[in-house]
Amino acid sequence: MIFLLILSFTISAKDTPDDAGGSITINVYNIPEGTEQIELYRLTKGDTLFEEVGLIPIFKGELDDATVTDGVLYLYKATALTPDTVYVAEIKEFASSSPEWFNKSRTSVLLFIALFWVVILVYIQLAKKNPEGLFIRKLPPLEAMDEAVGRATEMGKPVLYVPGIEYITDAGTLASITILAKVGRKVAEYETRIINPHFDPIVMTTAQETLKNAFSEAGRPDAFNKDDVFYLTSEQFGFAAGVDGIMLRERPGAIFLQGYFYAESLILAETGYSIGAIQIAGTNATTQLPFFVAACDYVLLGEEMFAASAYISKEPRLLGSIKGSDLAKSVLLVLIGVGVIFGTFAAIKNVAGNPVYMEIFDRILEFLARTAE
Amino acid sequence: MKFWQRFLNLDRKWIFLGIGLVVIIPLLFPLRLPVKPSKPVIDLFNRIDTLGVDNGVVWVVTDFDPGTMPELMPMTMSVLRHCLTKGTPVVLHGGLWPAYIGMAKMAMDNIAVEFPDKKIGEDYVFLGYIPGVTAVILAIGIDIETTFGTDYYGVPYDSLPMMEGVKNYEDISIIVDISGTRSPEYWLMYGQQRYGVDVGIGCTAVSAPSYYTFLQSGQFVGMMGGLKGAAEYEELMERYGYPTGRRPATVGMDAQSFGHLLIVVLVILGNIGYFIVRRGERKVGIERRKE
Amino acid sequence: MSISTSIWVWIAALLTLMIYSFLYKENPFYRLAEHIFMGLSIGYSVVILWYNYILPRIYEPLFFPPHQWSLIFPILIGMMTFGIFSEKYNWLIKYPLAVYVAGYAGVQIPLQLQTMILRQAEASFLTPDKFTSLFSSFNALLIFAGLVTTLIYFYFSAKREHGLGGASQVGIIFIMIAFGAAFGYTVMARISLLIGRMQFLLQDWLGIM
Amino acid sequence: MFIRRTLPILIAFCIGFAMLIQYFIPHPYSERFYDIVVQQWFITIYAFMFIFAYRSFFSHHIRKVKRRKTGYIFSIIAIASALLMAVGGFATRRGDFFDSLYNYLYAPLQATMFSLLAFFIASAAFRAFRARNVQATLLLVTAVIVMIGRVPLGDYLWRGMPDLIEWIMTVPSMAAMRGIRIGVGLGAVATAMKIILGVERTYMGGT
Repeated sequence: MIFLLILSFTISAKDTPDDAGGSITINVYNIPEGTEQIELYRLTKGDTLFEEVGLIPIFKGELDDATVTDGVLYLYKATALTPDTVYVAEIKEFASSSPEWFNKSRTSVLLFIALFWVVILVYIQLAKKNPEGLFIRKLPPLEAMDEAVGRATEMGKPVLYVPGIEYITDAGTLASITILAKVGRKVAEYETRIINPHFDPIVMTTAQETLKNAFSEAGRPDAFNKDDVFYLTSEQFGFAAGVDGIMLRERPGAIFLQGYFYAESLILAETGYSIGAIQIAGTNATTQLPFFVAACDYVLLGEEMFAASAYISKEPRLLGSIKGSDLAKSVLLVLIGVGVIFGTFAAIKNVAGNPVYMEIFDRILEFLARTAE
Repeated sequence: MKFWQRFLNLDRKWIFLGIGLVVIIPLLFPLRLPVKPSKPVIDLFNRIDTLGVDNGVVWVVTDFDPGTMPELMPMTMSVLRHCLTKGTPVVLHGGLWPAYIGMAKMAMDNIAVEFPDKKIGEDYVFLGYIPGVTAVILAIGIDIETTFGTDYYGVPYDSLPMMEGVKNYEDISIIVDISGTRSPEYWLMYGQQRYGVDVGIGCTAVSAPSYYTFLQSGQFVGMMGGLKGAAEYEELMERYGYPTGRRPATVGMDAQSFGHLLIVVLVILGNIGYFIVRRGERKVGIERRKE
Repeated sequence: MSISTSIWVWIAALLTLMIYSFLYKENPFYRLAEHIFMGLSIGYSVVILWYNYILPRIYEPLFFPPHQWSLIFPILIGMMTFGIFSEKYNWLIKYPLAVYVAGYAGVQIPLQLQTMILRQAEASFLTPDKFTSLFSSFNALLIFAGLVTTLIYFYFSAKREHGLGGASQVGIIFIMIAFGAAFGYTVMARISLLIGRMQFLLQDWLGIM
Repeated sequence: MFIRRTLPILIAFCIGFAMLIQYFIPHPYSERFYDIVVQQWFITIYAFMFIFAYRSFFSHHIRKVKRRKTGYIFSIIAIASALLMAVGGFATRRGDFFDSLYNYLYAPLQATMFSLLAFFIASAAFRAFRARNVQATLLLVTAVIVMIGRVPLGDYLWRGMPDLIEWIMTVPSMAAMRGIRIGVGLGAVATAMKIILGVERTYMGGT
């Protein structure tokens, strides 16, 4: 306390780092006790009068003056008002602002992205060389898909494939289209029928192409009926009601609900259950997963959808990215694990009052905090 | 087993009727089960309650549409009433997306009726929709006047007495985002993280579970989750002697309780039936799927 | 309170009842209300699109000084969307999609990485302040275990053997608890919406509440 | 072939990469670039996609009316409602009449549509939500506890209920939610990267 009192009220000004210019950061230190407000003034080089900038929040002791012009020199002065005294602090040298070309506080994010990218590319190359070499574990819902199509065929019933109600920009919709190709090939092989209603016209055209190719690959291009892939409506409940109607009329033996769903998920899953179809769902919409888990026979949970589409296609690009994500997960696990070790360490040492460990620990936390910023 | 089989095939109209009744009857003949406020709601209430006149304005955002109105409108009204009664200046911002301005307008119209002596522009301000979503959140941190220009009714910003001296987040005490969307994350990322403004939220019960992460980390000041959260806020308003209107959320709580009870009973009965019937089928050797 | 005399409230009430008639069975009244709704939502979005996007963002900057002629580029790209109506030129739509989808992908990468991944991981570090009491220590460890096992559950490139299998078994327990909680909350939200509508019918329309 | 296949992928790469790099450059040029792309390009293209949806809507209903398909009268009503709302909005410049259409037609209809889910969820709870395995059982048990605990009835039955719910939400549920978020986030980042690199082309029809 005594130290604080004899340290005098000071101010510093510097170009705000990592910004687009037009801003100078002002800091005040050793704010006198009992200060009620701190006012900030500014003198532009060449002028004679100080103009008021505003109040510096006392608890922060920092203000970004965003009203400056790049390249112009300024002098700053702050006054701290206590009930009985006015303290004044002034900077010695002129300050100016300028824009930066690189945001240093984001370096670690850039590094993370670059690494992630390289890892994915490397894995894609590896997968191209040796597609069998990259292992992806089996996913039960995927295994069940062939069986479901088979069962529908046995019963002489069609297969219904609902691709969700998101646009083509969604990662889940993209995964759904890949899964559709797999289901389509099986359907063509078994010579049964696939019904594929759509919410979005653009997704519909993509699905049409995909199914056409799938039927050709299975050697039955003639069996593909373009009218079975159709646009229903882009109104959420209208779509749900329409698909419900199809379920009740056509009585499909297998239902695939794959893609991004919203509140209608429940209506679809319930009707599907009530007609006794095998239901295989998959969505990256975490809020809708509970309904699928409770009402469907098999569910691809969130990220499993992406893995499933990689597994199906055995395509290097997809396999590579799954491997990349897994590696990133391992890195995170290690990071969290290190955090735990140091956390525990620090917790123990903190009690013992060992400043060295606390120092190391703080450093690491600081780094991670910066990474996350 | 026959009974259960028939029971499981019960026409769903009866279930619909049941749900309708358990909601309507408690509304007409309320039991008034006590509502106990939870910590996230108390935190939000206290934060707003302890604000003085000169701590800055409360910034309420309506990021929802009619689909979630029953849950979120009572929250909006409570927070507005709370501020207006206390005399805390309050800004109503008509949402980050274009479709939500209708909700803000509705709340404004109610306020005009409930508080005839409070003046628009002096005691509260209504700002319209500005395109840009996250860009708007960032822009408020720089200068509110240039971001909005006028209020919803076209009155120039500098002619609004209440907004005199209100320049950016420094002059906003708390953002209360009432939202049926992902907007709380945006206010967090761009408002709280970048400019250090406090953020409290009101959200639907659907999204509440995923926001506990941010509550726990202290990034949100407080949270009202779903109709229950709204009722808890009304309860606190009542306890501290603030006007609560018709308390739409609290009134709905009995219906909510019994609605849940019925659904729980249905889940349990459905599963009992399922197991009894399935066991029976196994004995006779029928495979479930081909029934 | 008594029955409403406002024509608007009556219209709203009748439309509400028409929708609910669907619960009995699909019928012309429901279809009427449904189609009115579909039409209104299209009409509403046209108005909103015009006043909030096209007027301030496209029309005014293009036709009033200072003219932003650069806008012609995105307009041309946007018009390529119409290629989809022709069998021959449907590949044109690849251009607007390329700009839109890839552009958003670029914007999204750093944001996703920070808010969804790095920050979430950071919040999971066990810091000394999480061990203030026996209960909070227990919770901190449980959260840690839940997070780690959930991540392991979503680990695809190794067989589920030995420790991994056990860990992902634990992970699925946490996941199912989270789903259960989300399920409960969603039920709550849906019931609340119904209560809201019933309040409207009983209070604003009939005035018997 | 070039303009049909290669060029769109090149464009995707350039714009995606530029938008990514922009994040790390605070300079005004970079911010200006971001403004132009996000505020002008994205929004303009987005608006065209809307127009595309309008066209789908009108052509769908007009076709029905022309062919006198069953229920074509409803298509007339849908078109008329769309025109009513649009004309109402433009003629009054979003005035009181437009507000009333919104408050007393559009809002109640949307809210009621959503509230139908309350009925369906009840029916689904009875008919489809089965404890078919350990996972689903765990889900249903938690759901039942939360459903009872989050309403005043739960508090009435057992005073510790609200605390139990808070604990479930903030500890086990939150931990798993965080894990799922991280997983989905990584998946989204990986997909975005593949889109920029042009290895993910499904959105362009797979070619």
